[in-house]
Amino acid sequence: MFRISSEPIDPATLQRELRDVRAGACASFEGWVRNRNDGQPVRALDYEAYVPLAEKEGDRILAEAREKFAILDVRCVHRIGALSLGDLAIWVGVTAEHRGAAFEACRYIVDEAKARVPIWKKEHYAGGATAWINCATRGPGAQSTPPTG
Amino acid sequence: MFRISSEPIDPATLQRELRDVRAGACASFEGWVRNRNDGQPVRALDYEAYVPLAEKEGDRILAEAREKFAILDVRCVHRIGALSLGDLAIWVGVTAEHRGAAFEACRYIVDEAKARVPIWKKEHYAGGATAWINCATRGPGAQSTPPTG
Amino acid sequence: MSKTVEVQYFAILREQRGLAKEKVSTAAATAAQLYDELRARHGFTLESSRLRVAVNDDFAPWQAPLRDGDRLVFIPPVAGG
Amino acid sequence: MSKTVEVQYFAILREQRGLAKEKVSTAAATAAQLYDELRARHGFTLESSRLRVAVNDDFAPWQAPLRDGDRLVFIPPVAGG
Repeated sequence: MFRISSEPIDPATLQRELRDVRAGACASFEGWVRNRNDGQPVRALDYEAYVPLAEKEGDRILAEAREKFAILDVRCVHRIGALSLGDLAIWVGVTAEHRGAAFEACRYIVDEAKARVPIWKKEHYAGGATAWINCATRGPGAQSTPPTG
Repeated sequence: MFRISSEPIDPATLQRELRDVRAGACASFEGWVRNRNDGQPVRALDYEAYVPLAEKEGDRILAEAREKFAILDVRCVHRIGALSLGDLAIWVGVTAEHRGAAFEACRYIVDEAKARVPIWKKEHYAGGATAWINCATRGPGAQSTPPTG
Repeated sequence: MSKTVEVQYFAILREQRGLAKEKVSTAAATAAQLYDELRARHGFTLESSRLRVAVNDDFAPWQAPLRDGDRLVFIPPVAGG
Repeated sequence: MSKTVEVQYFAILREQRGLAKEKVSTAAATAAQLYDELRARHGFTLESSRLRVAVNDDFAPWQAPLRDGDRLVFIPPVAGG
């Protein structure tokens, strides 16, 4: 249900898997690579995952969502590798009889995935500098390293 | 931005219109025709709209969402006509730099559209009875009328 | 003080009236009076307290004075989505 | 009490170590001790308080005793989505 993918994500196919005549609502979320972060122009991203644990922890999050909210089904895929501006990094889709549960579960999954799943993001800036997001330390070493490619 | 459509809604095209390299988040909602309501088996739906006022009121809702939440763009289309189980009745998509605003605006638009936009839904039940949703009165007349087709 | 207005019907009102649109000559001074008149004539089940009214394609107060040539829509409880 | 464990590195740790995986012979009794040892040896910038640790592909407490053959991953602050 929760997958890490090194291929582009295909939302249409994922959403087709969620079709269910019991469902009145399908809430979905797409995380896109945007062109700036904290005011700095971004030109590309690398995502990297510890795949076995990422999928295990991701599935735990989906199981929690099923327990907390009256939903029917759910899918989540996170992309890894080199991404360009505008690329789809994460897709979450949730079906439910009613919209409240669909929205709340979708939001819960995105929030928890960002906080808990072992996936890392390296930003490449316009000037050539790079940074692993959330990994800065007091010294400058971790904040800015030469671009890797 | 808010449209009433008598043709099937095409989410892929709508979402393409929302592409924006400034956007980090795209929250979307689909309302589907489900196979029961209040415990009664439903076999089809008719949606009917007072189109000029529906589009005017819909646009007001989208303008409110832009004012209340830090979003970049938004689209909403509501289908009218004869719909079958599983058909897409309403699509809402919202882009924002950050996910909080995208989710909140998307939810706001769906809630307000359901409450304020002059669109009506007639349910056709398995037994042949029909009902205009929310239009029941104390007498039986409005609750159950012969099917119209 | 008779005037002629156009009334458009949707959903349950359209079915109960049996048509989608009609011209009505009325002495009603307000939309509220006109609905009461039409309800008595056609047996509409919904009370005006459950409706809204639109005049010339925008929501209007029930007590707004009717003018000759106005287009009115009585809006049953909505159910989009 | 020396044992051999496998350490896999991701993201900033992989870059600072210059490789993705290595076998390490260590006298460390816990994952916490092992990270301190490797941090001193390789100059990792992140303090252990900002990391989590996984043993054999699941999260584990820092104080869990290390066993010969364990596979360890030190998990920098995550940033998915």
